[in-house]
Formats: sequence, structure tokens, C-alpha cells
Amino acid sequence: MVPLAWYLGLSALLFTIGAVGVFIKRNAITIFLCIELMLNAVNLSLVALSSFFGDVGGQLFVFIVMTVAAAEAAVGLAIIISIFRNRESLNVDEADTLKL
Amino acid sequence: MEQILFAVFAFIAIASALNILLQRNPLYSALSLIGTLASLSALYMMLRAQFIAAIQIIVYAGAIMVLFVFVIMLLNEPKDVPVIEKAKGLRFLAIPFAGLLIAETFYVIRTVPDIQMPPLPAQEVERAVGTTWSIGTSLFTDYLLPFEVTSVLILMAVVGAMVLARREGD
Amino acid sequence: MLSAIILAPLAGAVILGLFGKRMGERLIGLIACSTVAVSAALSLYLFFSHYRELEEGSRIYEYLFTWISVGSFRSDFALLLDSLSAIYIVFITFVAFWIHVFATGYMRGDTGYWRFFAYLNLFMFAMLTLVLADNFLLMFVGWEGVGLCSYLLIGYYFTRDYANDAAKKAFIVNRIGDFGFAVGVMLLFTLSGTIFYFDDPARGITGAFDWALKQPVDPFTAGAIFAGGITSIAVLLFVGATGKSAQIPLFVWLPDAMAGPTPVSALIHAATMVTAGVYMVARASSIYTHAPTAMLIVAVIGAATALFAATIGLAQWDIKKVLAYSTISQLGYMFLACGVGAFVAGIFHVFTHAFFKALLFLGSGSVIVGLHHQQDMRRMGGLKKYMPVTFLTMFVGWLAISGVPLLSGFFSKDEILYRTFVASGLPDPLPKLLWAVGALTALLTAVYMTRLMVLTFWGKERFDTHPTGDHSDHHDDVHAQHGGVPRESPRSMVLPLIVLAIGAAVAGFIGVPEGLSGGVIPNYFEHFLEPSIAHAPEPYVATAPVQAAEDHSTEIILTIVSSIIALLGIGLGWTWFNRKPLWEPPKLLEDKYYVDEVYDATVVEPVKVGSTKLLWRIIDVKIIDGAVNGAGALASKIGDIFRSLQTGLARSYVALVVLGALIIIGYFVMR
Amino acid sequence: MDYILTIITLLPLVGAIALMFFGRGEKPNENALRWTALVFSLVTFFISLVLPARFNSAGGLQFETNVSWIEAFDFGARYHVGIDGLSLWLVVLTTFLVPLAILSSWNSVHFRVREFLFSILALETGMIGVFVAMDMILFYLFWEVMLVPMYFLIGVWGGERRIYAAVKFVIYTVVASLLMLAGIIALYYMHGSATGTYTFDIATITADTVTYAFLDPVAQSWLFWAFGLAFFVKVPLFPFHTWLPDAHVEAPTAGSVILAGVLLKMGTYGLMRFNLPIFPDASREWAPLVCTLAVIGIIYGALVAMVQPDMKKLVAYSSVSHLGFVVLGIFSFTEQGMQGALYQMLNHGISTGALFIIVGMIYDRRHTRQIAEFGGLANVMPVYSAFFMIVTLSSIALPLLNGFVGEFLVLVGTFSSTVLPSAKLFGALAATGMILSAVYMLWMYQRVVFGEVRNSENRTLKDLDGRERLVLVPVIALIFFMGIYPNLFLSRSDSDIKAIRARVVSGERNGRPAGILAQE
Amino acid sequence: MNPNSIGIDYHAVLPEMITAVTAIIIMLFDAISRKIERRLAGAVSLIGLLAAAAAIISLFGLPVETSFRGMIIVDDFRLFFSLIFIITTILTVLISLRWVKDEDLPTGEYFSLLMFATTGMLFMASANDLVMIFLGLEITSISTYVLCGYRRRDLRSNESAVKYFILGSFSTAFLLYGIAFVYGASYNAASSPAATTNLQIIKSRIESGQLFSEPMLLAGAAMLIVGFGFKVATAPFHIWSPDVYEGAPTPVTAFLSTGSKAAAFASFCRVFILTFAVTGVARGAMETLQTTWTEALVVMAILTMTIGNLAAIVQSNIKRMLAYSSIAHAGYALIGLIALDWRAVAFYLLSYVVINIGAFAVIEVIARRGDKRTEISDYAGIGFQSLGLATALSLFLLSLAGIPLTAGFMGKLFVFKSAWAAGFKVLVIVGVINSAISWYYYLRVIVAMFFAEPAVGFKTPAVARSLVAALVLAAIGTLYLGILPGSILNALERAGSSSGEAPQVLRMQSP
Repeated sequence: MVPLAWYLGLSALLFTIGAVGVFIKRNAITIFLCIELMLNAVNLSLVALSSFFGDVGGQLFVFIVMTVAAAEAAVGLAIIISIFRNRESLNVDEADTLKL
Repeated sequence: MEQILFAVFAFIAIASALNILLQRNPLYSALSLIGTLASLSALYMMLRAQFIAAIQIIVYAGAIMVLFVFVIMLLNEPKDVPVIEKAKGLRFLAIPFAGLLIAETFYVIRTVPDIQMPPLPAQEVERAVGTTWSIGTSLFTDYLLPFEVTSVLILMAVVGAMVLARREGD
Repeated sequence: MLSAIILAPLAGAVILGLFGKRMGERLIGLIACSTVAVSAALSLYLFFSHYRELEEGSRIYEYLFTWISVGSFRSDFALLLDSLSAIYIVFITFVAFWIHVFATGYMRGDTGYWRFFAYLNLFMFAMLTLVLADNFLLMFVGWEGVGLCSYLLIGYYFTRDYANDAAKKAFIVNRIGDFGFAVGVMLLFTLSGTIFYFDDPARGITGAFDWALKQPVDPFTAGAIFAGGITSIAVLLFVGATGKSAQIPLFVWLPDAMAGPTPVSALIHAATMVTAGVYMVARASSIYTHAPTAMLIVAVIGAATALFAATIGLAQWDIKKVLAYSTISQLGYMFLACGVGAFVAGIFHVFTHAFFKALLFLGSGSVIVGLHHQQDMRRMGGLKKYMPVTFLTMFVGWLAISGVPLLSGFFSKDEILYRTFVASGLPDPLPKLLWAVGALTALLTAVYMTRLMVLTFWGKERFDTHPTGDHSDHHDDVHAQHGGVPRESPRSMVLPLIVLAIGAAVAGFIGVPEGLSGGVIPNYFEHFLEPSIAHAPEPYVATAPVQAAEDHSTEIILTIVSSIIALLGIGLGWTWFNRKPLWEPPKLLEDKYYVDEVYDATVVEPVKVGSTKLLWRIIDVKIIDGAVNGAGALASKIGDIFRSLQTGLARSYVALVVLGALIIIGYFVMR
Repeated sequence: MDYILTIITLLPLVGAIALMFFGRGEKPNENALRWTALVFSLVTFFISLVLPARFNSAGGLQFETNVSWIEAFDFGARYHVGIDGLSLWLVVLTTFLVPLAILSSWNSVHFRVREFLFSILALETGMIGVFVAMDMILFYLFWEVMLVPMYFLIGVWGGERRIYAAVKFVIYTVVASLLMLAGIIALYYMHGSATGTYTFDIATITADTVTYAFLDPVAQSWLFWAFGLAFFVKVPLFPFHTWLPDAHVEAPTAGSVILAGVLLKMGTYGLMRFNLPIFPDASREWAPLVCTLAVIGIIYGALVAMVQPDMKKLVAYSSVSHLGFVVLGIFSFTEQGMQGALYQMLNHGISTGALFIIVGMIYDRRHTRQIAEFGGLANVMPVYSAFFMIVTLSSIALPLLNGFVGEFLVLVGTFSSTVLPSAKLFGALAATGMILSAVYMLWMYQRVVFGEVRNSENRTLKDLDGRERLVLVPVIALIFFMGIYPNLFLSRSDSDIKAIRARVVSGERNGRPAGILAQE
Repeated sequence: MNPNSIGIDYHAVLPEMITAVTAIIIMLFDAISRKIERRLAGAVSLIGLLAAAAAIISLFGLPVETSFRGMIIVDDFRLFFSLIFIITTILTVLISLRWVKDEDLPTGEYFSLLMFATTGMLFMASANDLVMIFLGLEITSISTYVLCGYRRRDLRSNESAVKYFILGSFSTAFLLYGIAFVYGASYNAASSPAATTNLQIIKSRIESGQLFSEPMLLAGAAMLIVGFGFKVATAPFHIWSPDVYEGAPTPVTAFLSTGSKAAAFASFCRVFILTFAVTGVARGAMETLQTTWTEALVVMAILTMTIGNLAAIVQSNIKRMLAYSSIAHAGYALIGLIALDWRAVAFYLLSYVVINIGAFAVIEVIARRGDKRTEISDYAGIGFQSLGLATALSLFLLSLAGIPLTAGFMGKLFVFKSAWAAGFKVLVIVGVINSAISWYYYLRVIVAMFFAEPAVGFKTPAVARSLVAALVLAAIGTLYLGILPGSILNALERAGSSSGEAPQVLRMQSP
């Protein structure tokens, strides 16, 4: 049997990779991908906990997270499209007119 | 056996995840993420969360990621623009931050008691936790309201995406 | 009745101040003189109608209203007539009346005629309040009031900067004295719980003097000055007196005060106001007699001032300056008298001095007017044929102040010197030493007064008979006509001279020392005043009260000595200055020992520069405001730092959020 | 229930609002606006005269209105107004000065007259409110709200550096008064938890300070400073005074008059209302420090005033000096000192207010306040000079003028204090202020009024007109009256001052040794 | 299946339903008529909001009850916050009516998104389960992402949206991870359900000490702090808000800085005050949890106030300045949260919402089309040219600074009072000092408006009637809450007494 901690550990690793990716990648879409990765990492935790606990709640939460992720993806990509139309660039480092 | 499987899928998940970071082209990153999602789906299966595993592939990898790839293709960034990178120092924070975050989460996970997955029930295996039946039952009882509210969420997302992404003059 | 004495001049002042501008000179003069005349008449009436009671030591109160009453502190608007104040108001109003009369002539044609008399009347109100007050605070009202009027009158010619400077100086120096006075009163209140002079059961008040008499005599040590006891009170009050009566070290204002019109100099800066210090010390004799250290200080300061001012007086060219230093010197005498316990002698000298010094000042004023506003004695000479009355009256004054026997100054000055010589309260060589100083001063007084007379009335005519344009500096009046032959002053000015000359000649007879006359002429003055003056308890007897059994030989010898001194001084002066009228006196004396300059360099300038450079520009602007603005700048700086987190880069924000999350999660899991 | 205080407090505000609806149009009739404001302020003044007339000299709170305001959550904040001997004359002073301020700016303000008058009237409501509020929240409310119109007065109608001055004024005051807010909350809880009654009522808390002794010395000290700082800044006590010269110099005449005349008094009033009765032990403990600062202020203010080239700045620094006397008197803990301080507050309000009016009159004519620009005004403006002289003399505390009574009482009180250590030293040092005030005031007066007319621009100056005389005559009359018959004023505050003093002096509470008392 | 066994209670979700349906109706109108009258959309929104308000009010006085299997709770906490959201949205709608037309932006979608966001906010207040909190938060967030980028052609608006989106979804991931941890920690094999996201059950599990893993709970709580801290913009998670507020269209900024912040506070309070705090004698793991989060939030509150105020001093753009000011205000509200007094937080937020929207309303008018005039220097000398606007803005700014007689003062007073009562004296002192600092930058605007020389080219803007209405409402609200807060406070007090045992502040060792 694989212990619960392993799943949680894997989830933590993925979450970390996603989190780090958000601040080292510059392409808006890649950043978004990293965020999706983080959500998935959490999903893994939830599913693992749910299964080990024998409680279906966690999995339902994952279901809802996926819906949210879909909605977020739609809106997020729309935002990215709209900024790309104006800037012709996906580099978030270029969007720094608002500062200080 | 299970541990080996876990190791394999975990390895794929992590490797693909890292690949997201290593790729320059967002398209490859997206494809790597699909790799991770797929291996997670496999892990879900191992966790007896069949329904989640299924929609992981269908909804996530299938629908959401396709949307991503589609948008990446749509927004074909000109190749010749110089790569602007400000705040170069951030990448040096990657290792320490990652290390710390892992250390902290692992510190917590270390304390998790070693419990076993509950054995499958003798009867009505098809109603065990993680099956479509259990999910569906819950969805329309305990989680009825969240489920209904997600529809509001999606509706709103549609409106939002439409208003932002549609062309001028529409 | 008493209140009418002070209110009459006040009414005059108010009327003149409000409506005088539209009045003619005659009316103004009439109002001003008549109000003082009312006071004088009332004073005389009261004096004689209550002579007997006063002589027996009874006190007549007139309570008007309670001025300030807070807790145990109370000060009334109440007037007190006792023998001391009775004498004072009589001669003050008398002299003042004649000076008012003189001034109506002297100020003729001046644009500020009404203003002048308003001030003068106001002064009378203040002076009479000072004298008649029944408590220290009301006395302080008069005390400051006369200072104010002095200020206004010195600066009467307000377009002249030197007059303004002199006025300001007078007020400020007086204020320094008043500071001492006020602190003295506060200390008095702290210790005795009252600022009234005497117990008055009718009003339920206790008096500080009655309190003082019940106290043991302070030890005769230097430490007593700062011990916060009776000696401290006495010394602090005396600080006030040095200011008002122009004693060392606060005498510097009086010579400058001559910038005012001459009647002012006569009234305020010779006859009345400047003697307020002596009055106060005499009034507070019950305090002083319990503070031997303070007495010593008073005596020494008095003697020192007398000599010091006399030496300066010797070397002045301005006729009024000579008289001013003479006044300072004479005031020194009075304090010397008080200091050795001879308060009566001091007051007696005040009394005689009022006559002859007012006379001399008015005489000098007459000369000045006669010479069309020339005050420099180098430009006088030989005036006796042009101004015979002035000359004659001043002649009397001259002899009186010099101490020529049988004139008023002789009796009073003699009394002081004698009392000094026999003073028993002071350690041994000191009485003799002080006497020697006094005697030397008497000699010098005779000399410089002779110089004044010689330079003015005898010798070559050094004045300019032609109209000149040189009037920019030392002119006195606005209505001056320059040049021309000197002529005798009008009647309104001459008459007061004559009256005062008579006074200067005979006033001394009311206080002939009994030792001198052998009891033939009773010393009315001393008898009358005696009840108002306190005597020290036995071991400290400073002055021997009149005792018939006493051997008068010392007194007679000393009288002869001082008569010789007076005549010697006159002789010396006569011969010397007739020969060398324009003899250049030592520079040190002519420049008044550079006291003004020293004060300027050690006090005035450092304070001014220190206030500007250090207090204002550094402490206020740099340090305090710097700190305030600095706090603002610091906040902005920190704000800038916080704001610099805001790079505008979404990724760095993410990194910051991660960092924050790491810290918080770390904190939570480390529990 | 007595609504007279509410009427007095709110009437100016009603006037201010009336101005807003009055003659709206492209060009409002400025004089009509001025008259409206003047009438409202005068009516307020005359109504306020009822207060001293009906005031019971036995003291205690009078003319009270006490209705519920915020009750929820034990808030216990009430609309409680009332006056006692402490505040009686300060209210009248306020209502007296405002009409004068309006009159004095009759011809000098032409920009946005409506808003100007609105600010002044609103300010009046705030100021009266501070003096009548008997609830800490209500007090704080008026205390802070009043800043706004003053801020606008300085900022909009001020001089060249008005912005700096206005901001400095507000920030200085706000920083300090917010600490007072913390103090109010703290006091509220300490009182509430000790007595079980949660209330912001000043009278209740003051009374319970004795009955319950709920403040230990440490708490007292903290609260003393939390409240004290707010008041010391307002006073202003050295070294918190630097806002004052700037604010005064830049403020328009009316603003300066009110600022000097009333606003500064709020600080000293607060000390007597809060610090002394509620924190008596801390007051005693800190009195030496406060008195030291007060004495420094007296001397320092005078010295700095002496060398100012600007008339207004000079008067401003002289305020620092004068208010030093007030603080000293309050912390002498003697009846004389405290009564003197109270009286000195009124005097300063009148004399310094008058000085600002006088400076304003000459500023209106010449548009400069530099002393060096003037000289010889007595030649061309004799009436002006005479008024100026009287006010100057009042300011240097000449006996029989108002300034003397207060100053001398403060000094004698300080000097004879048995509670304050080294009282004699404080008294003597403070008395040097007598000398210095003469120095700076007379020097300025001389340079401005005496001498020949040197500056040809001054040659054609007009003497005071009827309106200007009308402004000054009541002031002058009051200067004399208050100097000659102070008992009319002093007797009204007598018993309340006694009560406050008794609290501080009888220091046996909270287990403190009665050593100080024993010396009495 | 019996509907009641799954706890369906339409009344309990009526407000949310009304707003959601209103959003859909507006959309449908938009779909039917392409040229929909913007007024109509606005009117429908307002009607919907008023109906929702009525629905909320109809819920008052009902016993505290959960429905939908513990997903939703009807209690006074929820109702008060819901009313705040409704007020926020009403004011936002009023200030947006004219603006949408002037900017030539899609009208129907705008109001529809606003209504969706309101729905999300309402759920955040009514949620009794982490799932619902998460959902509500996401609905609010995602719709505001869109609103930030609503002016599509404007680079600043784009940037604002993209930054908000990246950081917002990033922080959501943390929140989610936190929920997962809390869920994991709540496991108890003996009970049913074994693990849960229901807040009440979580609370009882913590108090009884029947936890799967205490560190997991703590870590979860920490991540929840990250998530909520981000939404309410407390330091160090405030970093997004200045950029986003500055770039977003002004009415959206107004909404964002008030509504979405208030909603986040509602959830924050629900989780931390009503769940993660000791109420009775049972302590279990609660004691550790409560002290830990209290300490952490104390530091955060101090940082938040200080950073917000000090950074605001140096701003030259008024929107950005108000963004920092809004950070500072989150800090003050956090004080109330730390003091475990949700009523203080609610009152504070109510006053803040009213004032801040009022201020933004003026800014919107002055800024004109395209948010062009938002520098403080643009305000130079406008005071007497637009006296009404300038006076209103002055009132709001002074109220933000906390001047008495206005809502801002009462809010602060209430919060400070609670904090002092709970023993957080340091927070009160820091808060007080910070309010003093804040005066400086609020005054700067007034200085510019009234004291400075007029800027060239300023024309008195025309003010739409709807905006006037918003201004008047905001001004009346500001003054009403400042002068006569009694009625609202009384209502809040009654709410306090009706909702059972109050959470207790654990006395910390250090003051």
C-alpha cells in the first residue's frame, strides 16, 4: 500500500513547482499553466485524503474545483487575449506601467 | 506493486511539471501539463476515485487544456521580439522558496498518522466512495447547493469571457 | 476724601485724554492744574485736620472695593492715610502743582499739549495711588503706573529716536526692578499670607508689617539673602527700589530720561517718582529692621551710588544730565539713611530734595527755554544778567543742595551723615566708612553744583545769539525759535521757581535735628513721622531714637565738619571753574564709566544675538521644526521604501506573496 | 433640562447653513452675507450673556442638557452639555470674539466671502462645543471637527505659505489629539471595569475617580500624557509650539484672532477639565516637568518674540510666552495660580486677539507686517496708536489692565505653592517674563509707532474708521474693566477651581503617601 | 426524495437567488435587444438589489439555522454583511450608470457581472461551509477580474486585469490548499461524516480535540490567512491592490476596494472569529490555533496599517493613493477581527464602504472619460470651481481620515474600543498613530483642491443625476453613521445577544 503521506508529499511537490513557476516564467499562458498545476496538486491532496478517509466530500470538492478551474480558464484566457490584442505580447514583464 | 506504480506516475507527474518550467514555448509547457494531468488521473485511479479520474481526463486534459492549446495557437507571439526580462533576480529565489515551501509542507505531512485506506465494502462495491454513484448521490444531496451555484459561476464566466474576448464593435 | 485725591487727577487725565485734542491750551492748562490743585488742597486739608491723630499713629482707611480676592490672596482698592503717606501727599501735590503751573508755560505751543497734561495728570494719579495704597499690590499699581507715565513722558517727543530709546530703556530697567519688587511681594505673601501693610480688623485682614514685627530678626549673614526669609523679602523689594530710584546697578535709565520735557524731569525724575523707592523702603521699615543684612546692602548701595553718581555728575556738559546724576547721588543719600536705620532722615531728605531739585530742574528748564533749547553748558555762561529771577532762585537751590547751613539741604543731609556715623547696627568700621563716603559725596556735590552755576550764570557768554540751523540734536521743544538774546521766562514759569525757592530755603526748618537746635525748634518732622516707622528689636537697634539725655556733641561736631565741607566744595568749584570753565574732565567720568556700554555688551547684545541665532534660528527652526519636518520626511522615506516593493512586475508580486505565505505558514507549523 | 447651551452652540451653525442658502446667485451681495453672519454671531453673544447672569456662583455643572446619544455596546456616550465656573467665561469669550473677528475682516476678505463666513461660524460652533461638552466623545468630536474650518481659514484665506502652515497646524494637532482618543478609550474601560458603568461622561468619571480610585499611578501617568500631549500641543507648550507661529502668520486676521483667542485656550481648558481632576496624582508627579517646560516657554517665547521681524510672528511667539504662564498657574495647584491661569486665558484671548486685529488693520492698509516697513505711525494714525498702546500695555501686564491680574495671580500662586517642588524658583523664573514682555512689546511698538515716518508709503495711511473703532472699543473697555474689577469674573469660577485643586492637593488616594499634603 | 431531508430552504438563499436571477435577466435583455437602454439595465439591477435587500430583511429575526445540509446559514452575521454588500452594489450601480455610456462599454454585461459578483459576495457571507466560501469567493473574483479589464482598449485596464487575475488565482490556489489541509485535519474516523468542510463541525472537532493532525490544521489556517489576506489586501499580500486599483476603471475600483474587500472580510470573520476561536470551555486544539493566528494577524495588522499609510503619503495619483489608503483601512478592520468582534468589523466596513464609494464617485467625475485626470495635481484649484464635488470629496476624505461626526470616526472608535476591551492596546496605539499619519495624505487632496492655484484647462464637469444620487446617499450615510450611529449599533448589539455564545479573546502573555 502506498501511504497517505506519499500522495500528500507528491501533491506538495507539484504545488511547489507550480508556485515557483508562477514567478519565474514570463509568458502569461505558462504562468496560467503553473496555476493550473497548483490547483491540480491540491486536487491530488483532496482526492487522497478523501479516499483514505472514506469520505466522498473531498472528491466533490475536487469536482467543484475543476468547474472553477474551467471558469477561471475561460476568463483568464479571455483576459490574456484582450491584453495580447493591445500589446502583441504575452510577456508579463512588459506590463509594468502601473507601479510604485 | 502499488508503490512502484505510484513511483512511476509520480515521476511522470513531477518530470512533466518541471518540464512546464523548462520549456520556453508555452505550447510545450501546455503539453507537459497534460502529461502531469494524465499521470494524476492514474493516481486517482489508484486512490479508487474513478469518477474524478475520468473527468480529470475528460474535462481537464480534454477540454480545459485544449482550450489552452487553442489560445496558444491563436495568440501566435511573434518570434523576433527581444525577450524582455525584468527582475532577473527572481529566478534565484526559486530554489530557496521551493525548498522552504517543501520543507514546511513536508513538516506538516510528516505528522499525518499512517492510516490505511478503508477496505472496499463487501456489498454494493459500486456504491463505494469514489464511484460515480457516490459522487452523484452526494452531488444532489449534500452538495446540491454548491452544484447549483457552479452553474452561476459558469454562466458568469461565459459572460465575462465573451465580453473580454470578443472583437471590437461586436 | 482720600479717593478724591487720587481720582481728581485721574479725571483730569481721562478728560484730557479723550477730549483734550479739541481743547485750547488755556483750558487744558486749567483742567490739569486745577485737578492737581484739588488734590493738593485736599491733601493739605486732610493733613492739618488729622494732624493730631496722625501724629499719634492712627491710620485712616478708605476702602473702595476688593480688587482681587482669590483664596487667601486678597488685595483691596483701599487707601491708607498715616503720617508717612500724609507727608508724602502733601509735598507731592504741592510740588506737582507748581510744576504743572510751570509746564503750562514751558509747553506752550506744543502740538501735544493736551497729551502732555493728560500724561502728567495720569502720573499724579499713579503716584498718589502708590503713596496712598494700603497694600503692596495696590502700591505696585502705582509703582508700575508711574513707570508707565515716566515712559510716556520721556518718549513724549516720539518722533525722536533717542527719546524713544530712553523711554523704552526707562521702562525696561524699571521692569527689572519691578521684577524684584513683584517677587518680593510674592515671597512676602508666601511667608506672611497677606500683602496688606497693617492689620485691619474692620475688614478682617492681617498686615504683613504686623506680621513682620512678630518675627525674630533674621541673622546677620550673607546666607540670609537667599534663605527665603525676611531678608530675602527686603532685598527683593530693594531691587525694586534700585530700579525705581535709580540706584546701582539699575540707575542707567535716569540720565537718559532727561530726553523728556524738563517739567517731567523735575516732577518725575527728581521730586516724586524716583523717591518712591525710598518711600517703599521706609514704608516697609518693619521688614527692613528685621533684616539687618538687607539694611547693610541698602546702606552700601546707597552710599556707593551717591559717590559714583556724583563723580559722573562732575563731568557732564548737559545741564540736565548734571542734575540727573545729582538726583541719583541724592537718592543714594536717602538709601544710605534708610540703610543705617534713619528712615526719618531719609524721608526728610526726600522732602527737602523735592523742593530744591525740582527748583533746580525747573530753573534749568527756564534756562533752556531762555536759550532757545540749548542744554549744553559749554554754550551758556553769563546768564545771570539776562535771567535774574531764574538765577536767584537757582542760587537758592544751589546752596541748598550743597548743604550750606540753614538751608533745607543742610538739615537733611546733615542728619543723614550724623545718623550714618553713629549707626549701631552695622559692624564697626563701616559706619565711619559710609560717613566718609557721604562726606566726600557732599564735597563733590558742592563742587559740581558750583560748576553748573558757574558755567551757566557766570563767566563769558558762550551762547549763540544768532539764529542757527543747528537744532537737529539737542533741542527740546517743538515750538523753538532759535537764536536771539536770552530772556527771562514768562510769569507762569517764574512763579513756581520763586515758590519752590522759598520752599528750598525754609523747608528744612520743620525738621531741625534736636541735637542741633538744642530742642529749641522741635523736630516736627520726626515727631510726626515716628509712628509710621518701625524700630528694630533691641539687640539690633540701628538708630538711636531721639533721647534727650544723649550727648549732642558728636552731632554738633559733625555738623560743623559738613558745613565746612559744603563751603569747601563751593569754594573749590568756584575758584577752579571760574578759572577754567571749559576744563575737560576725565574721559572715564564723562563717559559715565562706560556702564551703558558694558551693559550693552554683556547683556543686551548677547540676549539679542542669542535669541536670534540660537533660540530662533537653531532651536526653533532647525531642531524643533527640523524634528517635526524630519518626522514627515522620515515617513515619506519609509513610504518610498514600501512603495519600492511595488515594482509593477506581477511576478515579483507573486514572489512576495510566496515569501509572505512562507513566513506565515512557517510560523504556524513551528508552533 | 436647559437648552440654552445647545442653542448657543448650534446657532452659529444655523447661521452658517443659512448663509449657504442666502442669496444664491452669480454674485452674492457680500455685505448682506457679512451682516447675516454678524447678526447671528451677535445674537449668539447676547444669548450667551444670559449664562453669567444666571450662573450660580456656588459652582458645579449648570444649564445641563443630558440626553442619550449612543447606548449600544455599553457605549454610554451621551449628549451631555453643561458649564461650570471653568467654562462659563470661555464660552462668553468665544461668543464675544467671533463678532469681532467677523467685523475685523469686513473689508479685508473679498475672496469667497460666503465660505469664509461659513468657516468662521462653523468654527464658533465647534469651539463652544468643546467648552460645553461634558461627554468625552462629544468633547473629542468638537475638538476635532473644529480643526476643519480652521484648516480652511488658514489654507484658503491665508498668506503665502498658507499650505505649509495649514497642514502643519492640522497634523500637529491631530497627532496629539488622536493619542487623546486612545486615552479616552482607555479611561472609558478602566472606569467601566472598575465601576461597572461604562460611560464617557466626564462628570461621572471625574466623580468616580475619587469614589472608586480605579486608576493606579502608572495608569494615571500614561493617561496624563495621552490627554496632556493633545492639550500641550494646543496650548502650545514648549517644545510643541512651532506650529503656532506659522499658523498665525499665515492665517487671515479673523483666523488669528480666533486661533489665539480661543483655540489655544482649549488646551489649557482641557488640562483643567481632564488632567487635574481625573489624574491628580500624575498631575502632581509630572508638575515639575510641565512647569519646567512652561517656564522655558515663558522665557524662550519672549526671547524669540523679541527678535522677530514680522509683527504677527512676534505676537505669536508672545502667545507661547503668555500661555506658559497659564500652564504654570494650572500646575501650581494653588487657588491663586489656577484662578490666575483661568483669568489669564481670558486676558490673553482679549489682548492677543486685539493685537492680531490691530496688526490686521495695518496689514489691510500696507499688505505687509514687517516691522521694518513701519515707523512713525503715531504721526499719521494717532487713534490707532493709542489703541495699540493700550493693548500693548495690557499684553505686558500693566496693573489695572486685565493682563496684570492673571499674570500676578499665576506668579503668586506658583510662588506660594506648597505642592509644587521648588515653587519659588519657578515663580521667580517665570516672573522674568514680566521684564521680557516689556522688552519685546515696547520695542516693537516703538519701531512701528514712534519715530519719524520714514517710509513714504506710510505717509498717506488713514487712521481708523468707524468700523475699526467699533471693533476695538469693546475690547479696550473690557481690558480696563477686567483689570479693575476682576472679582466679577473670578468669583464665578471660585468654587469649581477650589474643587479641582482640592482633588490634586489631597493626594491620599491609591495608597500614595500623603507626604505632599503633610507639608500644607 | 424528500426535499427537506436535503435541507432545501429557498428562503435562506432568496437574496442570492434574486441577484443571480437579476444578472440573468439583464443578460437576457441584452441578448434580446442589442441596443438595450442602459437605464433599463441599471433600473433592473437596482430593482433586483432592492428586492434582495428586502429578502435579507425578511430573514432577520429568524432563528439561527443552517440549510442545504449545512451549506448555508441564516444568522445576523450573514444578514448584516449581506446588507453591506447590497448597499455597496447599489452605490456602485448608481455611479456606473452614466459612466458605462460615456465610456461606450457593453452595458448589459457590465451590470450583469456586477450582479454576479454580488451573488458571490452574498454567498461568501452566507456560507457555512468552506466549499461555499470557495465558490462565492471565486464567483466574486472571476467577475471582478473581468470588470478590471472591462475597458479593453486601455492598456492600464488590461494590465490591471492580468495582474489581478494572476495574483488572484495564485492566492486562490493557496486558499484551496488551506481548505484541503483543514479538510484533512478534520478527519475523525469515529464520527460521521469522517472529514468535513462544514465550519460548525470543524469547530466542534477542534474544540473536542478530535483531529487528524494538529499541524495540518495550523498549516491550513495559515494558508487560509494567505488566501483571505490576499483578498482583503493585508500586508504582505496587499501588493497587488495599488496596481489593480489604479488600472481598473474607477467605478470598478470603487467596487473592488469596498465590496470585494468587505466580502472577503465576511468570510475571514466567519472562518476565524466564528470558527477558529474559543467560545465555551472546551479548548482542545483551539487554544493553540487561536493564539497563533491572533499573533500572526496582530503583526499583519500593524504592517498593513503602516505600509498602507506611509506608502500613501508618497503617491501622486489619487486612485493609487486611495488604494494604499484602502490597504490601511483593511488594517483597521483587521483590528476588529483580531478583537473577535465581527460587529465592529461590520460597522467599520459599512462606514468604509459608504465613504469610499462616495470618494470614488467624485474621482470618477473628475477623471472623465478614460480615467485621464487622476493625478492629485489635476485637482489643483477645483475646489471653488466645482464646490459641490470638492466639498463632497473633502467630506469623504476627512471621514476616511476619521474625523468625528462622520462614519469614519465612529467606525474607528468602535474598532479601537473593541480592541482595547480585548486587551490589544498596542494595536490601538498603532492604529491611532496611523490615523494621524493618514491625515497628511488626505489633506493633500484638500490642499490641492482648495488652497492651490487652479490648474489650467479644468472645466466643471457635468454630473449625472444618478451620480448625484449616489453622492447624496453616500454623504447622508457618512454623516448619519457619524452623528446618529445609535440605531445601527443597537441592531448590531441585538444581533450579538441573539447569536449565542460569543467567541472569547485569549489573553496573551504580552500585551
